[in-house]
Formats: sequence, C-alpha cells, structure tokens
Amino acid sequence: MKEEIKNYLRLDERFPHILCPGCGIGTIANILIRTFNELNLDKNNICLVSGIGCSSRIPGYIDCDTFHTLHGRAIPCAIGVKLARPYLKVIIIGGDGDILAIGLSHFIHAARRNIDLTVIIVNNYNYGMTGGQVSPTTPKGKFTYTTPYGNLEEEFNIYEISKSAGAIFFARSTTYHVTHLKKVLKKALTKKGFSVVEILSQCPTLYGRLNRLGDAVKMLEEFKNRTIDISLIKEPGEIPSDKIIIGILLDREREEYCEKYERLRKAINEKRD
Amino acid sequence: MKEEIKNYLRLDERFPHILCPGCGIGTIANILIRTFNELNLDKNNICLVSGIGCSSRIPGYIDCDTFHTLHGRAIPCAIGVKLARPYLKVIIIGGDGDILAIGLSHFIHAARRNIDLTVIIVNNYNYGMTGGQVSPTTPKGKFTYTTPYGNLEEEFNIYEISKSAGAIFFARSTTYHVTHLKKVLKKALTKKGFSVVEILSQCPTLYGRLNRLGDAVKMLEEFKNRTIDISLIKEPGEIPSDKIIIGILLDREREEYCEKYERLRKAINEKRD
Amino acid sequence: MRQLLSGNEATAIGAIKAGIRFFAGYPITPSTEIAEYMARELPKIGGVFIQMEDEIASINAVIGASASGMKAMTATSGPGFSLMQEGIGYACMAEIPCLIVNVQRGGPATGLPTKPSQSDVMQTRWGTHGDHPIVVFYPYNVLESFYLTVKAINTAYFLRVPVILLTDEIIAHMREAVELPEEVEIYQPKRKKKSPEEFLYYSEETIYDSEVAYFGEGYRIHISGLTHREDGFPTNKPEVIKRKLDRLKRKIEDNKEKLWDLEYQDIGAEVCLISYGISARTALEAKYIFEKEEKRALGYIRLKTIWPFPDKPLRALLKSAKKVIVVEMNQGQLINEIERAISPEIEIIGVQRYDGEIITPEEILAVI
Amino acid sequence: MRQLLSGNEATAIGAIKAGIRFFAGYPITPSTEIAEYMARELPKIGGVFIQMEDEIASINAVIGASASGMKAMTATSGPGFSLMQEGIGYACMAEIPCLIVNVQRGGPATGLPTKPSQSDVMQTRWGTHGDHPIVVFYPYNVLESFYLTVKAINTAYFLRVPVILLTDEIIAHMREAVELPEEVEIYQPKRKKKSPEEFLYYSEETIYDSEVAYFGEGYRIHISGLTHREDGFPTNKPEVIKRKLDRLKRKIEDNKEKLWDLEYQDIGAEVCLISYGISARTALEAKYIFEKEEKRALGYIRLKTIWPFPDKPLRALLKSAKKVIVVEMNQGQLINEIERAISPEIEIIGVQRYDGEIITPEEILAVI
Amino acid sequence: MRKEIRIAGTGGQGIIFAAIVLAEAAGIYENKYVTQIQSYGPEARGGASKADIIISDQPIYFPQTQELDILVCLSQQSLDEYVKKLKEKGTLFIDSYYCKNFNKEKIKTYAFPFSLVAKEKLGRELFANIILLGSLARFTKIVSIESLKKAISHRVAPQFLAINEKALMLGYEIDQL
Amino acid sequence: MRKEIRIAGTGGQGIIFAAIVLAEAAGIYENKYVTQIQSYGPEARGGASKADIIISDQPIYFPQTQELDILVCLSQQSLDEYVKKLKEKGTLFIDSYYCKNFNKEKIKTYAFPFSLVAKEKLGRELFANIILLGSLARFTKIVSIESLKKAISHRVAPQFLAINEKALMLGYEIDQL
Amino acid sequence: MKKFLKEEPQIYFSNDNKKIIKVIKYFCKGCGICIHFCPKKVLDWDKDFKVFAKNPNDCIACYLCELMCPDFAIFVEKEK
Amino acid sequence: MKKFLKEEPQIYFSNDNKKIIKVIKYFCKGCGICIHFCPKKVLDWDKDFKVFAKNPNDCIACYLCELMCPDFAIFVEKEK
Ligand SMILES: Cc1ncc(C[n+]2csc(CCOP(=O)(O)OP(=O)(O)O)c2C)c(N)n1
Ligand SMILES: Cc1ncc(C[n+]2csc(CCOP(=O)(O)OP(=O)(O)O)c2C)c(N)n1
Ligand code: SF4
Ligand code: SF4
Ligand code: SF4
Ligand code: SF4
Ligand code: SF4
Ligand code: SF4
Ligand SMILES: [Mg+2]
Ligand SMILES: [Mg+2]
Repeated sequence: MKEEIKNYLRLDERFPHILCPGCGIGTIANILIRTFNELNLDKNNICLVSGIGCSSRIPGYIDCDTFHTLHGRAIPCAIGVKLARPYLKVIIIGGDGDILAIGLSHFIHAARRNIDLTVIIVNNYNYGMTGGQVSPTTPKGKFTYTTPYGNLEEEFNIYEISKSAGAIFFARSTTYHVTHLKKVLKKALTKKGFSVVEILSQCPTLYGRLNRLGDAVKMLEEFKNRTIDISLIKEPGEIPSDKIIIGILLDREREEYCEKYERLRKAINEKRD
Repeated sequence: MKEEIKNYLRLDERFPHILCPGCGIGTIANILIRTFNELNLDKNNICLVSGIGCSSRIPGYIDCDTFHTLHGRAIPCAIGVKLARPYLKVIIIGGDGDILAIGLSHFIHAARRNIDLTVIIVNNYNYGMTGGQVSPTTPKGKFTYTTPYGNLEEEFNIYEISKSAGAIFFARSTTYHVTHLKKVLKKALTKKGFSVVEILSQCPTLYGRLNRLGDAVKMLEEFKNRTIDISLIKEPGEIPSDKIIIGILLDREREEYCEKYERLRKAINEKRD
Repeated sequence: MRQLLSGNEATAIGAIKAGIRFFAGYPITPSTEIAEYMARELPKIGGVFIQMEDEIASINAVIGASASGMKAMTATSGPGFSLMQEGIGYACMAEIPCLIVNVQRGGPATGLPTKPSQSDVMQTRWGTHGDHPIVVFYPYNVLESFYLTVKAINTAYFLRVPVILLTDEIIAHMREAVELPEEVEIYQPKRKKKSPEEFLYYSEETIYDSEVAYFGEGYRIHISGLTHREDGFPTNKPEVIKRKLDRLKRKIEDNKEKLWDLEYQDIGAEVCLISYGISARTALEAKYIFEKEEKRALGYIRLKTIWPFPDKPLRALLKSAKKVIVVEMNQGQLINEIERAISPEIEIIGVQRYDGEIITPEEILAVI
Repeated sequence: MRQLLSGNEATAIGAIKAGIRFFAGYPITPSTEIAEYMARELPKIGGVFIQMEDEIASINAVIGASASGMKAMTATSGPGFSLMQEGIGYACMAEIPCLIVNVQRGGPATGLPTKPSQSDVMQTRWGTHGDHPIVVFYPYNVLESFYLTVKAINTAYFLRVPVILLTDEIIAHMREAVELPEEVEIYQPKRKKKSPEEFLYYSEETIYDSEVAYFGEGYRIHISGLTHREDGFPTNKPEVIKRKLDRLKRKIEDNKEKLWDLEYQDIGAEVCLISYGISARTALEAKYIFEKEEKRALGYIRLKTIWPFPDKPLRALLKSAKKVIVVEMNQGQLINEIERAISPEIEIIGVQRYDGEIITPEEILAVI
Repeated sequence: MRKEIRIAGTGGQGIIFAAIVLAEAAGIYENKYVTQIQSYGPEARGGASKADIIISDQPIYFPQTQELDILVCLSQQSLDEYVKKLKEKGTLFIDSYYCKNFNKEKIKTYAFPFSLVAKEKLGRELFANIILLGSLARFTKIVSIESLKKAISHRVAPQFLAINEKALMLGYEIDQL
Repeated sequence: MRKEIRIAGTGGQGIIFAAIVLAEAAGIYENKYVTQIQSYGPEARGGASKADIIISDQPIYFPQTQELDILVCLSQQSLDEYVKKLKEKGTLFIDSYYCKNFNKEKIKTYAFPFSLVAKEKLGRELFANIILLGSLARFTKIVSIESLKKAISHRVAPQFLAINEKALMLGYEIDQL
Repeated sequence: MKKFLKEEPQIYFSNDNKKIIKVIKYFCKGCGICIHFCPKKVLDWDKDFKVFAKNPNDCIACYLCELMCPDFAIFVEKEK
Repeated sequence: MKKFLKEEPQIYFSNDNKKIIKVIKYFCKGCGICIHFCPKKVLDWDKDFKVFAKNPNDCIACYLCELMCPDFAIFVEKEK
C-alpha cells in the first residue's frame, strides 16, 4: 500500500472494511484521504464527524480525530468541536438520510450561520444501513422497502436547499468521477465557511437491487452516462431533463461564524479596558 | 360584535386574550377569521394547528377544530390530521421559532411532499413566549436576551427556503397591511398544496423594547415605511436594500400528496381486482 | 391457516386486525419490518403509511391521525424511542390513544443495533417528563406478538392513552409457525351523543370508556398539551390540574386488574423464576431441564404486563416462595420493582446479561 | 461580597467558576435565565455561547465541545429534557462529561410552564434507553445552587459522565442574599502522558479519574456511540461489551460514598421527614412549627444527591424511625425508592402535590 | 420577625424590579434573610403580575407568603385579587391613580397616586415603582431609605441614578407634595 | 426430537430465504414446532451470515441453537467459524465450490458444488440455496421434499415456481448428476 | 360553546345615525393602534386608557380600526 | 495505532519493471470495478473471485483502478 494512503488509514484487523462489495462509499473514503494528502493536511488537525449509516462508517477507518455521533447529529456535534477548537478542519460525512432527513434542520441552520464546516453528503438514494428504505433523495417512482409501489414524494434538490440556506460552496460529483471528485473536495476543503459536497454513490446491495439497476459497475456506468459537467453547459436552457449536473454549482464568500465570534469577544474586551 | 366575527370566535371568559397590548398576533387572528368568513369556510371543516409560542395561542380562541401541539411539532401533527381527514382545511399557525428553528425540518419535508397545508408564520423577529431570545429571523445586529451584543447570525430568508423546499405558494404581508394580508391569506387558503404566508408582526413588549423601536404604533409605522409590494417592482434590480418585499412571491402548481396517495390506493386495488 | 411469521410480522398483522389504519414511522433496526409491512398493506385497505423525516415527526403524525379518528401507531427501537418521549408525554396529557412498538436492542446510544436487549423496561415507564402512568405489554413469542398487539390497541382506545408494546430483537425477528384468527374483538370508543355545544373534550364523570369526538366531526374540539379543563382549554387552576392529573393516574389504577396479565406454573415451589419476553423462554427451558434432572418443581412466572407493574398478583403468587430468580437482559431493571413488591423475607437473585447475547438455561440453573 | 441572586444566576456563576466555557442551549421557561447569563458572560472570558435550533442540537453541540476539551453545559426544562434523552445516553456511552441543568416545571407535555414541579426525578434516572447509571444533584436554595453546580461539574469530569443538576421553578427563580467564594476547587482531568500510538480512549485499568485526550491534540481519537473497545472502535464481542457496560456502572457504584450528600437533623425522632429541593424547605418549616407546638423533635432528611440513590445512608439514618413522611411535588416518585431502601417495618406516608402549587407546612403537619 | 410583602400590578410597571431592589436593600445592605419570588403568565412573556418578598431575622425556609404584612397594589385588578391575603393588621399601599375602589376603613391604607406623580414630576410613569419604594421605607420602616439608595445605585446604570434617587425621595416625602 | 440446523454463508446467497422455506416446510406442512432466527451485520444491511432453524415435536422455548445437528456452509469462512458448533454425530453440508478446506473424516459430510450446479444447470448461482434444500431433504430427512415444494410454491412468485422446483429436484438428486 | 360577552359594548353613533362605532371596552388594551391609524382621528383614549369615539361624525367607515385592532375590541357599522 | 496488513500484497510487474500493480487480496471484494473500468483491460478475476493483473504490460498507469477501488485493494506504481 502506498505510504501516503497508509498514513491516513487506521490499518488494523478491522480491514477489509464492513461495506458491501462494490459500494461507492469505499471509493469516497479512498478519494477523501487522497484529497487530504494532496492538500497536505496534517492528520492531527482534522476532525471527521459522522452520524449513523453506512456512509457514517468512513471516519472509523481514517487516521485523524474521528467522531461517530448519533443518527442525524453529526452537524451539531461538529459545531461543538469547531467552536471549541476553531483551528481544526472539521469535516462531516454522512448519508442522505442522516443529513437530509433526521438531520436536516441542523444542516440548514449551520449553513445559515456559515460555520466553517465541510459537509460531504453521500447520496446513495436510500437508507443503506437499515436495509433499503426511502430517503429524501430517492427519486420519484423508485422502489425501496417502504415505497413498494414506487416513491410518491418529490426528491430533494440538495443544491437549491444548500444555496437558500446560506452555504457558500456547493459541488456535486459521483463515485465514477474520481478525479473530478478529488478536485471539488479540494476546493471545498479550502473554503472558509459552510461548504457542501454531494456525492452520488452506488448502493448495489439495496437501491441497485430493488430498482434492477444491476451491479456496482452498471450503476457507475449510469453515473457516467447520466451526468453532465456544469462547465460544459453554455446556456441554462440546454440541459436535457434526464441529466444530472455535476461540478461546482455555487462558490461565494460570506463572513464565517467563528471569526465573527472572535471579533465579538475582542470588541467586548476592548470596551471593558 | 359583528355576527360573522362572533361566529368564528370562542367567546368565553378567556377573553380578552392573553396577548400583550398592541401585539400584532391579535390582528392576525382578527384577519384570519375574516378570511374564513369571506371564503365562506365552514368552521366545522377547518382544523387550526399550532405549536407553542405566543402566536401558537391563536387557535385556542377560534371556533373550529383546534390543535395546540408541542413546540415545533404543529406540522407533523397537521400531517396526521390531513392524511386521516383529507377533506379538512388544515392550517398551521406558529412563530418564527416554532416553525423555523425547532420545527424547520418538518416544514421543509412537508413542503417537499407538497401536502395540502397552509402554514402561517408569524414573524415577530424573536421568541416572544419565552421572553425575547434570538430566533432564526432576528436580523443581524439586533438585540435579544441571548444576543446581548447584537445578533451575529444571518437571518433566514423564509421565501428562499420555502421555494427551494418545494412550496407552491409564498406570500409575505404585515400586521399593518390588513387588507393586503386578507387578500394573500385568501389566495393561500384556496391553493391545493403546501402554501406559506409569512406575516411580519410587532412584538412591542420584547423585540420592540429591546431594540428601542417604540410602541406597537411605531412598529406598525415601520412596517408601512419599510415595505414595498412586489407588484410595484418592475425591475428586479430596483429594490432598495433596506426595503422588505411584500406580496405574492411564489405561485405555482404541483401534484398534491393526498391526491397522489389516493391515486396509489386506487391503482393497487384495480390491479388486485 | 397456519403460517410462518416473525414477531414483527405478527405485530403488524395484529395491528391491522385491531383497526390500525395509520402508520407513521422512521426505519430503525430491529423494528423496520413492521414499517415495511405497513407500507405494503395499508394502502390496500384505505389506510395510510408514511415514512416521516424522523421519529419525532412520526409520533406527532400518529397523534394527529389518532386525534382525527384513524387508529394509529408507530414502531421504533431505543434511539428512536428516546426521541419520541416528548410526544408520548403529549399523548398522555392530551389523552390521545395510539400504539408505540419498541423493539429493544442494546443501548445506550447507538449501542448494539442488531442484538437483543431488555434495557428499555424502565424507560417505558419513566422516559418522558412529568407524572404519567403508562401501559406496557411484552410478548414472548410470535403468536403473543399478535394477541398483545390487539390488546394494546384496544387498551389504548379504552383508556385514551398511548400504549407501548415492548419486544426485543429475538421476539421480533424470530419466525414461528402460528395460526392466527380471522377476526379479533375490537374495542370501539363510544361515539359522542352530545351536541357540539355540550360536548366536553373529556368529562370528569367518565374516566375511561368515554365518549370521544375527533377532528372533522363538527365538534370543534380543542386539544392541548398544557394542563387543561374538561373542555380542553388551558388552565392554571390548582384544583382543576389536580383532577386532571389524578384522572390520568386513575385511568390505569382503576383498571389494573384488567390490565395485569401473567402466566405462571408451579408457583407452590420454593424457588420461582420470574421473567418476561425472550428471557422468559430461557427461564422455561431452564425450568424443564431442572425438573427433569432434579425431579422437583420449579416455579415460573412470566409477565405479559410490565406496566402497571403487577405487584399485587406477584405478591399473591409468591406467598410460599423462599427464593425468587429474576431473569432479564439488562443490568437489573424490573428486579427493583419486584423487590419492592414482594415480601422482604424472600431471597431475590438476578440473572442478568447485557452483552448482546441471550441468557442461557445454564446461567439460570447455576444459581438455583 | 453579599449579593442578591436567583438560583438560576447562582448556577450560571457556579458553572463559570467551575470552568464551564461552552454553553449551547435553547430557551425554555423556567431555565432561560441561565442561557441569558451565559450569553452575556461567556464571550467576555473566551468562552462560547450559542443558541441552537433546538434542544437536540444543544446537547449534541455540548457533547462536541466537551469532547474537544472545553467544559460544556446546557440548561433546559421538561420538554427540552425529554428531547435531550438520546444525547444524554450518548454522553454516557461515549464517556463525555458535561452538565445538564433541568429546571423542572409541571408536566407531562407542555404542562404547566410557569409553575414548579418535581416530576422529572425518575426521568433523570431512566429517561434514555439502555442501561445507564447517572448522577443527579438537587439544591434547595440559591447558595447550594452554586455549590452543587460546582460539584456536578467536577463529578462529571472526574467520572467522565453527564451529570444532571435538577432544580425546580422556585429554586431557580427565587432570589436570596448569598455570599459566594471567589474561587472554587476545580477537578482537572489527568492529561494523557502516553503517546498517540499507545493511548486508549479509555483504559480498563482506570475507571475514573482517568487520562483523557481531546480532539485536536494529536491523539487522533475515535469516539463512538456504538458499543466499543478501549480504543474506541466498535465491537460486538460479548465479553468486551460486558466490561464496557460494567465500567459505566462501576464509575458510579464505586464512588457512591463520595457522591452521596444528605443533610439531616434529629434523626433519632420517631417520625422523620424526607424531602429534596423546594419541598424540603416546606419540610423544614413544618419541622420547626411542629417542634414549637409539640415540644418534641421531628426528624428531617434532605437529599442533595438524588442519584445514585442514597439507600445505604438512608437505611442507617432511619434505624430508629417508626414513620417516614416523604414530601415531594409529584405523584410519588422518590417515595418508591425510599420504600425499597428502608426497613419494611417503617411506615411510609407520602405528602404529594402536583397542581403547580408548592406544598405547605400544614399539609405535612396534618399527617404527622 | 418575618415580614411578608407583596407588590402587585400589571406587566410593564416594573414590579419585579421594585421587589428586587427591596429585597436587596434588606438582604444585602441590612443583612437580613430575604427571599423574593414572583409569578408570571404563560411561559415568560411580559412582566409579572406579582412579586413577593419575605424579610426575616432568621433563615427563611418556606418561601411563599401566607399572610401578607404589606401589600402594594399598582392596579385595581391586583387589589381586588390580593387584598384578602393581607393580615388583619397588615398595611396596604395603593396607587390611587389606578385603584379607585377600595375600602379604606378596614385596614391601614396608604393611597398615593404614584403613577401620576411619576408622570408629572419625572415625566415618565415608569418611575412609579421607585416612588412607591420610597413611601414604603417612610411608612413601614421595613427597610431604611439609605439601604434602598444603595440597592438602587447597584442596580441602575449610572446615567439613570440621579433620576431614580429623585424618584425614591419623591416617594419618601410623598405626603408632603 | 429437537433438531438444530444452521445455514451459513455470505450475504446475497439467499441464506435466510432457504431457512424460511425449511422452517415453513417443517412448521406448516409437517406441523412441527419450529423457530427460525438469524444474525446479521451492522444495523440491517446486506444479507445475513447465518440462519438457525430448530425443528421439534414439542414446544421450543430457548430459541438459540446450542449444538448443531445439521450445519450447512456455503462459504469457507462460515465453515471455519461454525464447524466447532456441530455435534459429534452431526451432519455437515458444504458447497464444495466455495469450501475447499475441510476435514471430511471427522464428521458425516456431504460436499456438493451447489453454486456450480446452479450456475451450470440453471444459469444463475442464486439457486444454490434451493438446490441445497433438496439435498437436505434427501440426505437428512429432516423434512420431506413434498413439504419443501409446498413451502416454495407459497413463497415464490408463480413465474419463478418452475425453475425453483427444478432447483429443488436437482438438489434432491444431486448425487446422480 | 355558549358565546357571551361579560359586558355590553359601548356604542357611539354619528349624528345621522348611519355610522355606529362599538367598543367592547373590557377587550380593549389601550394599545392606541386604532387611534393612531384612524385616518379621520375619530378615536381617542378615555380616562381608563381605553378607546372611545371622540368624533363619530368624522368616521368614514373605512374599517381600518376594526381590522387592525388586535383585541376584537372595536367594530364599525354603516347603514347601507 | 500500529498499522499492519495481515497478508502481503500480490505484486505484478510489467516486463520492463517500470509498472507495478499491487493487490491486497484479502481487501479485495471482487466487485469488478477496476476490471471493468481499466481502459486497457489489464485486470481480471482470479479463481477466488478476487482481482489479479492479467496483462500488466498493458498498464498505462492511469491509476483509475487505484482511485476507484472502494476497498483500498489495488495500487499502481510507476517508475519515474
Ligand atoms: C434515532 C435513530 N433513528 C434511526 C436509526 C436507524 N438508522 C441507522 S442508519 C439510518 C439511515 C441510513 O441512511 P443514510 O443516512 O442515507 O446512510 P446510508 O446507510 O445510506 O449511507 C437509520 C434510519 C438510528 N440509528 N437512530
Ligand atoms: C421542546 C420545547 N422547547 C422549548 C420550549 C419553550 N418555548 C416555548 S415558546 C418558544 C419559542 C417562542 O418563539 P416563537 O415560536 O417565535 O413564537 P412567539 O412567542 O414569538 O410567537 C419556546 C422556545 C418549549 N415549550 N418546548
Ligand atoms: S447497504 Fe448499500 S450503502 Fe450500505 S454498504 Fe452496502 S452497498 Fe454500501
Ligand atoms: S411577548 Fe411579544 S409576541 Fe408575545 S404576546 Fe407579548 S407582544 Fe405579542
Ligand atoms: S386597537 Fe383595539 S385594543 Fe388597541 S386601543 Fe384600539 S380598540 Fe383598544
Ligand atoms: S372606520 Fe375608519 S374612520 Fe371610522 S373610526 Fe374606524 S378607522 Fe376611523
Ligand atoms: S475494485 Fe477493488 S475490490 Fe473491486 S475488484 Fe478491483 S481490487 Fe477488488
Ligand atoms: S492503472 Fe489504469 S491501466 Fe493500469 S491497471 Fe489500473 S486502470 Fe488499468
Ligand atoms: Mg443513504
Ligand atoms: Mg416569534
């Protein structure tokens, strides 16, 4: 194994990891530590926070401070970490259910406050860990064990929600687009403020099987074929409706919360002097 | 008292109601029942649902089915009511804290599902009931008992959030613009799907006092002076930054959830026949 | 018709048979199969299944549906059950019947999601804030998962209270061959006869089996989680509050005898095993091994009703016992209640396990 | 310096003196003044105050901050406390110290927001799922609100557990003239000496007063709410799980004597009052009235430690008592524990009130 | 000596503040035992409707007033509601500007138009609460005017100190107006 | 007669389904007492690694297997892990396509390449579980092949019935292939 | 629910009796909103700090007072 | 934490020794992603349904296999 990879992994008897064969979450872990490596991030200064779900198992394998919190609660826990140790690079990784169902309110309020966090949403279109139920990102009509007749609900547009909540950065990528993914993760991790990366990821065991999408390879082929990079779109009107846009969809600046808080502390103390 | 007003009120020894002198919430209750009256809504077919807060006290005074639920939980409770009795007009009324802080996730998911509910958000810029703390709509820099040095956080744009969550209707009005308010409420209540009305309302006792905004009258004058109706705006660029836009900001159609569910039930049973 | 069913399936079937038409829930191991069953079946029979955004939304949607006259339930496990506590308290206070199934797994926190446990027994009683008696049933096999579900639902509507069906990972996932009845007896709440003007949300005259009206029936009721009067409107009056809280207590106190459900064998024996749920199956096994080997009887009591705690029947059953062995999969929860209930002369031993493995007959035999 | 302070203010001051630098909370009557105090004071001393979007976010932010080495707390009341249960369980399991103040009001549900109550006493012990011992202190005046807050925080860090300070609307809002110390003794956790490679998140060798490392210190720790091993990583191994859960229990079991705190007078008397918090003040008043009128002593015991329940000291103190009167503002909660703890020969009477009004001395005198 | 005092009125009249100042004067500057509690409406909004102070030479256990020694009413409604809680030999203070109906004979009553005096002499009604404290010191001697002054100077921002002290003295000399 | 049976392998091999069919055959169509439990990985993902069936003439209380009468292993890993739970006189079934290392001498062992047969004869490996049930019926007589057929026809969608029955018979006659 | 008012409203007529202003005095909290926003300055405070119609003749029946009142305390009727 | 591998990786060299493909076989779950997406069809399943380098000479060191593998099971090194 390459040293730079080994450096960021907790290589012990828990490997091979618990994820299913062909699960995209492993690829995400793989690319994530490569991003750390390329950004030269000191692993002593990274805190990786997750909730509960298959995606939330990633931190346990990565060699930095890692925080496996309750289902849906990664973001408030991460806020506690960040406010207590503002110098840490605090990264949240979690599933579409974890962050967008039970944890949605935390996500939006953290974006509103613009706290310096990077949230990586592993969108595998369903609840993997509990065995394949509908999630806020399950597309309409798709099958899961709790939508046996096809999902009635409209899925979330994570980008729209992130933007209106106040995130300063949003990018989408997939487990097929590994170099692209690395690039947008790098960008997200260098932003100061609330940044979001949505990664489409295959769950062949459940979502793939229930919707007859084939194995991991077929699902990755689909990611390849159905996506279109934002940089290739010239006119907003020209995106075919069956395409998913990837790339950096949002990139802006806004004052970060910890910095504001620090400024407040200074102002109070100056006043008192 | 006029009969049409009396008809919709639970006039008993609990009057005068518990709200502070000059509180805008009373005006909202006033206009709400006039809207019922003008729409000729049968009071036996209305269910008014609220959480906890000053605003959430309105239903108790109105003579229809009323449901004073837990803090933040009006929307899921209302969903239960609506799904069980789809013929009811189910209306949620609550404060900015109730709906947008502790209840935010429910709000957004209900909008995503496009359940036929009208949500009236009484935005008084703070937590009234608990004595004046910061809320997600407290403007930056403003004072409350938990932002004694001025609020650091960016406030919510309820319209943006509602729109990206999937609401089919959004309007904003104020307790000064009583006829305007009646008009937009009427419109909201005739939509089929998830509609939102944000009402700016004065809390002279707390928010007004803490920010030296004067009494109810002064605060209403401010609503008058600081707002601009969307219908008067010709070019998007021309809105002065200190102005608040009122009026109908969003009005669209999307299939409603209960109808979809009914369709599903029919489809299943046809298949079985 | 004999069928092979899991406990979760039997619970779901029983719920539908007992009239449940609304299910709102959020997936969690090891309860999820109940939701999945409901997702398939409810739309077929005019019911509603909805997966909410979390457990808090779920219990509140259940409350809303039940207040609108649709019999309603949810199912969850420890973490979700903890999140539902505030809502359960609301259902108590506002007198809204519903069924909450808690399929226990190991805790606290995320704990041991796929392993059995019986460590939420005390939480079912004391999990929410405020004074709030509660009814909890606990089945020990698949067939009983069906029948106690029906009983739980009927009880909920008879008393206008939330009722909890407590099970565990083994009882929920184990499959057995069972024969279920086509029909079950369903309690139907008395429908209001009074006019909307005279109708009261609850009347102090009838504490249970009382007249009810639902949203949407022209009664224009008011439901609140604040302390309230008979008409449902808030009050701070001490005497009214006292009567209201006494009422909540009396619903269950007055019906204790009806609610208590125990199974027992050989209670004349000197040593008696007391258990419930999965652990009671081990206890029974131990009993038969013991009797075969020792040629003398071993007492056995199984609680189907956990709350209200059956102190009186236990005391009566244990009149001649010298030693009691309480078998449960936790650090010792119900043993404390038993200790308080029975004569101080009786020696009490706990056989406890909380490592995710079920107790073996040998562990019990070792302490007899 | 003598000051006029409310209980909530004294708690806030005590917390800061004991090293709290992080407060995340959500307003709720009657606890809000603690948050408001913190909002004013924490930014002055390099601390952080944040009002979160709800109580769930609050407790989790507290957990995150504490795991990062900032002493952290929150304050709430019944409804919020119910919502925090899952998080409290996490703090137990993951061994993250913090302080949770529950200023009780009437329940269940929204209940009686502005009135005193003592009806969350059992919930503090059993509110979250899973097996989880807990430490709960309960002050009875403003000065003690200060000192018990300090003790609660020191205990939390000594044992690496969440500790609950339970108070009630009266104790929280009542103002008294008090003299607070400039400095208090602060427990400082042993800092890790081992290298990151050797360091364990917890070591089975030291159950309390143990070495700790926080996020951001180069130890690359892993914290999880799943059952886990010494290094923090998840395990399903029964023997490891047992040791972990035994450890959680032993933290508190082993330190009972240190944690137990009772105040008593005239315990030789035949009749003894037992109470806590606001009700203990009534009990004391009743005692003095009784003694003045009857010219004989009336025993009095006040619990400052609610959990771990001080059964042993109670038993010892009540050796010569014939009758015990338990005074509490609920439908009878701690009385059950007392019943189990003390000799069955002693008669037990409860003086209970749960209508929002505090118990009067006359109500106690009436049953002596 | 245990003295039970209640100050009552409607929200916004500064009732709690008056109670705090009184408690502080007695508890801090006269070294008495004091407790002060208040009751308020739904959750925590607005002001309180009543605030109770107990002042004693001995530790105070039961912190609730049972029979009032002194009752101060700044509104008719509070007067109607609480006057029955006053001891037979108790003292009643009322703001005669707001309380019109009362039976002066039965109890020792001091009726002054505190609010009117505040408005007329100090320009703002909100000083009524401080004025009444001055009168309380004068007529009941429950605390000294000096202690009240100290308490006020501790509780009030420097720029408002002068006017508050003026209010206090207005109350102290209210019968000489 | 209490018989303890374990079917073990990796996720996706249809282990629970086989266990259910077996339990149903015995419990429903042969009127035995049965219990069937399984264990699985984190939360509920993927398939199970093992499923246990107890078949008895008498009520079954303790539902956990203690000493296996029959162990079926569809993977080497499960064989390594569970073989020690087999009774001395127990019977071992293994999928010889996946399990290469085993000690045939010590215990009564039936080794057939179920997966390979499935792939070659039926085109898809996922029928291995049904094939093994056929062999189980043939060699252990724990249930009859007729009961298995009934159970399968109850559990399988009509369009897949024929192929499943074929799989069953392939297993029943596996030694004749 | 039986609907009732504890007190009868105060009634003010315009001279031509065509406009009637009713004030439910015990509902009125004296916030002054109607007084301030009445375009014709018809209303004012009485000695109890409640509202009363000082100049009922000037009323143009615009209903603003009625619509803006937070306390259901003021109603205007106009003969048609 | 001491880092370790239970088994040594399998190593495949190109003929010129300039490219090395390493497979940690016990990590590989045989998902086939690397096999499918390798632009040069360098990789294939072995008899244990794990991956092996069938045609190491064809490898162009594009690292796609290494980057896409969900199980940290395959690494490619190229002499520079
Ligand atoms: C409070 C609570 N509710 C429910 C669960 C059960 N649960 C575990 S993971 C999960 C969702 C998994 O879906 P997602 O977040 O999309 O992650 P994935 O497994 O798909 O990566 C759920 C509902 C839980 N652990 N805690
Ligand atoms: C779970 C819970 N947390 C907190 C509270 C306390 N609480 C009551 S109302 C309220 C917020 C009130 O603000 P808002 O929703 O804006 O309503 P307003 O009073 O301003 O109309 C809070 C925090 C509660 N009742 N329940
Ligand atoms: S269940 Fe799906 S998401 Fe979870 S590990 Fe398996 S493939 Fe991945
Ligand atoms: S506190 Fe504010 S919002 Fe609440 S009733 Fe008073 S004025 Fe209205
Ligand atoms: S608006 Fe209503 S409450 Fe206010 S002064 Fe006028 S009548 Fe009275
Ligand atoms: S109706 Fe119009 S003009 Fe007449 S009193 Fe009211 S606000 Fe004034
Ligand atoms: S991608 Fe990785 S796990 Fe999948 S076959 Fe290739 S080496 Fe094995
Ligand atoms: S580096 Fe590229 S060419 Fe070489 S084996 Fe991997 S995918 Fe194939
Ligand atoms: Mg997912
Ligand atoms: Mg508000």
